[in-house]
Amino acid sequence: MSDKVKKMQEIAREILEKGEAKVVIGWEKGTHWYLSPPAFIDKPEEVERLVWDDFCHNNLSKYLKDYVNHEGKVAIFVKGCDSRAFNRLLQDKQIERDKVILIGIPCHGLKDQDKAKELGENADIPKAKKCVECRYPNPLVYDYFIGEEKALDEVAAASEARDFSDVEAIETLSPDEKYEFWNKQYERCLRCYACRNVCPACSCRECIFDQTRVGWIGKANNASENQFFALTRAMHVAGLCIECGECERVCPMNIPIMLLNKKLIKDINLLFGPYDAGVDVDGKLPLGHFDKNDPEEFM
Amino acid sequence: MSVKEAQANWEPKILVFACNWCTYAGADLAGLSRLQYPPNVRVLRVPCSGRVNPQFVIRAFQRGIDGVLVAGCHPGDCHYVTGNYFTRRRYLLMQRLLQYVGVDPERFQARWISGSEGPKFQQVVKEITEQIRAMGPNRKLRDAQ
Amino acid sequence: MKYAYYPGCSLSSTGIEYDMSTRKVAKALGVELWEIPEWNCCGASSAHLTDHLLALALPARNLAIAEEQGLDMAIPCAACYVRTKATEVEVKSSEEMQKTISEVIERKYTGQSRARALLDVFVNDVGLDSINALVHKPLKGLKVVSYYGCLLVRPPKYGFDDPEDPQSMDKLVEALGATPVDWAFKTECCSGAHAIAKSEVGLPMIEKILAAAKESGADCIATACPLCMCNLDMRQGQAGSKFGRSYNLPVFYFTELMGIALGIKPEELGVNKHFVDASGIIKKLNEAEGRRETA
Amino acid sequence: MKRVGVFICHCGSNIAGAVDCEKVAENAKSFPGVAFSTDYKYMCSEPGQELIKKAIKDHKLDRIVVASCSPRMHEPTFRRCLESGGLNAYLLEMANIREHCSWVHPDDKEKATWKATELVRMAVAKVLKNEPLQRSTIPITKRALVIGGGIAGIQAALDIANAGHIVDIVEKEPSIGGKMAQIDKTFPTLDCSACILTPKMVEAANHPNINLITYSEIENVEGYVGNFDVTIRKKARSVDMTLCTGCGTCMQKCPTKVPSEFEMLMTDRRAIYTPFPQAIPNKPVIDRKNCRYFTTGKCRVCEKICPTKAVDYTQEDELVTQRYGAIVVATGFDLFDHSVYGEYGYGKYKDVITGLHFERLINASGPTMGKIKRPSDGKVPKDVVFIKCVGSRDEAKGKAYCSKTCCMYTAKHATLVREKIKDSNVYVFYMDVRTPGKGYDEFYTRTTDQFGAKYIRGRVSKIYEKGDKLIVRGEDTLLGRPVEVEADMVVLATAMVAQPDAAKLAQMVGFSYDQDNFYTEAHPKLAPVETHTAGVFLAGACQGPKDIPESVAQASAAAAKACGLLSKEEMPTEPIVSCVNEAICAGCGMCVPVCPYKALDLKVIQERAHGKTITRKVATVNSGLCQGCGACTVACRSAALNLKHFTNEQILAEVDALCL
Repeated sequence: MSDKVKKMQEIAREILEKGEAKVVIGWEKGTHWYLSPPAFIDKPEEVERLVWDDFCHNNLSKYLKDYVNHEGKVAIFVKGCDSRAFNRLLQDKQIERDKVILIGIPCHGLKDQDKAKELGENADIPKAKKCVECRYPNPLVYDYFIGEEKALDEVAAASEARDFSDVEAIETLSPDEKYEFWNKQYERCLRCYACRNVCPACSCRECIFDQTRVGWIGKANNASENQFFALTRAMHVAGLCIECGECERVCPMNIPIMLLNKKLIKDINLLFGPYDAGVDVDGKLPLGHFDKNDPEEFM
Repeated sequence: MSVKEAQANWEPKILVFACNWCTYAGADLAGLSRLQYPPNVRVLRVPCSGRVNPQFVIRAFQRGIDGVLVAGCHPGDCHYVTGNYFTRRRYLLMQRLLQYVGVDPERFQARWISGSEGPKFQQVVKEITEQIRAMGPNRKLRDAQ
Repeated sequence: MKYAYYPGCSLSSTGIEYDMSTRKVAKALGVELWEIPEWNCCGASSAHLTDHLLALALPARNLAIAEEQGLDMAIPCAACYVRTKATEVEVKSSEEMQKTISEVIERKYTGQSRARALLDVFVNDVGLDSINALVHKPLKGLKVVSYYGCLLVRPPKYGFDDPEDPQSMDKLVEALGATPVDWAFKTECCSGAHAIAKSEVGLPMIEKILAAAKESGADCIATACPLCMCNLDMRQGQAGSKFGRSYNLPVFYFTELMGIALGIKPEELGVNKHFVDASGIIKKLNEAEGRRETA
Repeated sequence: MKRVGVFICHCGSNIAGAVDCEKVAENAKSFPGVAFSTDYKYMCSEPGQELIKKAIKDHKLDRIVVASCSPRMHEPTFRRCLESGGLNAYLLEMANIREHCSWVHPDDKEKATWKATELVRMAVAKVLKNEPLQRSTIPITKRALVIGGGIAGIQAALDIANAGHIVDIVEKEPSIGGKMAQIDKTFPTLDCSACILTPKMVEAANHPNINLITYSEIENVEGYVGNFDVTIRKKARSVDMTLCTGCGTCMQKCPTKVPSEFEMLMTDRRAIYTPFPQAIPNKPVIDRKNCRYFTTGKCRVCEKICPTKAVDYTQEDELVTQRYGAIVVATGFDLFDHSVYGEYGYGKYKDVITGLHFERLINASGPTMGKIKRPSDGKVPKDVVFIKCVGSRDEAKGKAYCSKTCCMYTAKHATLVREKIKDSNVYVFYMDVRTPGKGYDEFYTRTTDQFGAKYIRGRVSKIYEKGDKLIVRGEDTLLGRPVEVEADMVVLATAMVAQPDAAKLAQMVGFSYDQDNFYTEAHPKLAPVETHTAGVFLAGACQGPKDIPESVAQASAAAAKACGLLSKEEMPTEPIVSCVNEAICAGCGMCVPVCPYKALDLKVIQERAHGKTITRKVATVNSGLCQGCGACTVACRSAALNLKHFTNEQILAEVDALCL
């Protein structure tokens, strides 16, 4: 057991024993060696279930929404992206800072679950794509911290520069090629809405895709309605997506959802200046304000 | 009517979301000045261009519109002070997103047309109609018929 | 600290002492100057009077070589600096221009390598404190007016200093132990090439600057431009005699003053190549130092 | 079952000439929900309206579509028609088949008819989803607030007060009077500024309907037209206004001297002071930043000397909240800081001064008793240079706009120099001379012809000191040659700029301002004193550079607007506003920053969930503030916000109907 896991369990135990929080949300080992699903621990003796390994993908912050009306505090473990998700939900006033204990854990970059399954346990498994591109491996906000403070710098140094080459590859296609590409993707969409449910930028009480009364979206599961869903979802998380890549990971049809999200991130940065969602809680949202000197293309 | 005939008789349909205070007034002025333009545009009146939800635009494409124009007051002239600045931000993104998924740029456009710009309204809708007529009916994002 | 060094044409002829002193001083300060191999003319005024693209492309080639080495360019001559800076600014502001220029010079220049005036490098990169710490022979009692000329800090958007009342050279001479004297002619035009082609226009302009420097009570003028140097130094006698005056105002490149203060021999800096004899000032400085040492 | 009536207007031949109106009416009969459809020659005429009313009754219509001219033209007419026919006015939709159809497609009747049919179909689809809306009324508080006590604010307050309403003037300085109090004479009549201003100041102070709240600032503004709740910070004066008699003894004995802002720092005032002798109220305040007692804890001279024991060091800032029906903003202007101009010496030459300095120099009550003496050595200047457009019409270093007043006040200054110093020479460097206004150009002509001021068309490129002279070097662009003037003093006509805190106040009250922070009028021609915020009016130079007559005229106009509002007991509100579906609203607050009227806010509600009472936040719309733009509805991702009369459902229905 690594020191980090020991420390994790130690902190969790302390928090539960002292009654600082009613529940600790972390990760535990799943059915397969390449799965580390969320664990909800409410008894000190169960803290040994907690793990920290190459597959702790789940962004735990979204679970906090389930505890808003619970009494007492909730403790959760946050990687860099989980902490941005936490900030996001805080910004959307969906959770309260003082009802949560954050245990920060610098993330070394996780491994690709699909590849792991394919290559087997002893192979050299590549990092997940979102982790290769990650620029915030360190938790931005925390109450407890696991590992050395020094680790922060080391992990930060390991992160690589932002890469939009996948978006650019699509941008260079002709309109018809683009349409064909996306049409193929969204023909497959089941509209299970798993991408929405897992997303820390989606914080509505009732999503418009569930509002049959207004009829924003038709019931038919076809490419047209699916694309209405895809484009609208993308616009709804524009300026809010924290690039945790959870939507793409949970998609049962392997639709490259992050390619849409990243396109908007790229354009927001290009048009309105550098912006990373979930970093500055008090800052203005890209679509929540404007600059009189924004680019002018509609004259 | 045969399929061929239907194609030959195809007329583009263009939806214009026009804010009440500038573009709608500009379109009124075009009428008042008897400035002719193709009868293919339909103006939908909204209070402000900031009222135009991108979902309306996608919906129009789904239902078979060939082109959409969102038009409002020039920046700084918004009747509601700042509405069009938000429109600008939103549709700068939306325009790029639509192109990214393969919608031809001519199909979705945004313009500022003031209440005094009747001739501009005429010119813009003429241009868009011609562009879209040349491209033929829109099939993208469209419901299966 | 390493820079791509671009001496430019003047510094191998009329302005040779600027080149000599720059190299000596840079070495003394631990600044490595890597002379751009096969550098070409910056185009000066001729190019930008002829063709805008040509004027941008000429310095771009030098910048491109510097960029390949990952270096910024240090440029002593004010005119070379402004031409090169103009290229850098245009390339940075337009992707299209960047493409066009790269096509013309058949090299890639992206705006990464920056054009830097030598004065800017010394004052802002090396820093006044580090320079002051290396001063062996402070220029005690020497009253200096800093003359920046019309190009070094203009246009404002290129400038590293205030375009109307620049301060960097004044602060530099102060760090050398001298007394900077404030005056109103810091950025006045020295008449450039008019002094050669139209002396009836040029000489009165030179005369005004010299008169103002004299009136301010300065012992000498510090400059950062080889053409200014020519006009103020070489033509000082001519300008003076035209108005029946004798100024006897030595003119120095700021690098020469730095060299003297750092303890480098004046001959190695090229001070003996001036038209207006500067030996009197050197002598006075030596005497003053002698007194300090014996005291 | 909804029953829609469709009425197609011929508008004589205006519509019928290009559109087959009968066919459109016929086509409309097949649209879902249409119970009756007809056409008529002039729908807006008396018989036309009767036709509609009769059809409502006969066919039990509950929603109406009129296809005619632009709704911008006759929507109010037909709304009234519906009301007198017994229907709610908002159950009307109009299809614009004249401006948007017949007039622009006169040559293709078939296509124009096709388009008119579709426009009607859209209107029918929309009207099926219309809801009856009720106009409500809001009460109006009969009290006005004037922010700023300069000439514009005083004039506005007097006019409102004379109309019988209570007015409060809030002024941040210790005295009302503003910039006009500093000015010596006014153009083009050269009458004394103080002689025309001070009586107005006294009138305001004595008016039974006016309350002066000086040395105070606006802290917060809430509410909306008719009901603004304004919090005012009354800064601690350290002098009890009820006890102080204004005898002025304290000001003589105070040991601390501070450069006087009123005198442009050219002479001193005391730490306990009134800005100028004619100040109103003429009771001093203690400048705590400079007062010896407040900085060192020792002194108390003023307290000892005060015969009425009015000095009170323990006073604290006081916050008072008052409700107003209307607000007039008259916060005035500031002067451009010319120290950005290196060519004029970055403000370091003592004898390069601004026009306002000059006003104090020639003012009989100024630091030199009206004798023109230059600041550096007190010498009477013989050669005076004026430079116009310093900061104005200069996009590189200053402002793009023209400050409007400088041409005239520079002409005034030039005249006064020539009048007071007989052997003087006056040079004026200018770009253009702009003198529109009654008697203005005549004044300028006298300045040059009678008073002999030398006008030089060109900019000054450099000023530098030479001995005790200032060398002004520039270009005479009419002669095409450089000029050099040896001057004793240089006066810069610096631009009028917005007050440094102008944007802050605008944000607080909730109206807009331009890129230069001048306040934006609702319409440059038709609503020049209104703002986009109902109940807030503009007066004077806070809206843009203005001279005194213009400021006064605008103040009276703003006052008339305010009085118009205050003369009513209540006012109707437009029911087309946003509304919140609290069941859906997640309380994320994304709608709040997009509202230009501060109409959106979050509130806490209680509800039962899983057997517990829980609280959560939801958005709330203040329908008094909401103007119905609908920006919030798009910011709301879950569509919990909707705009009445332009609902999501209505617009989607229109889109769908068009695409059939």
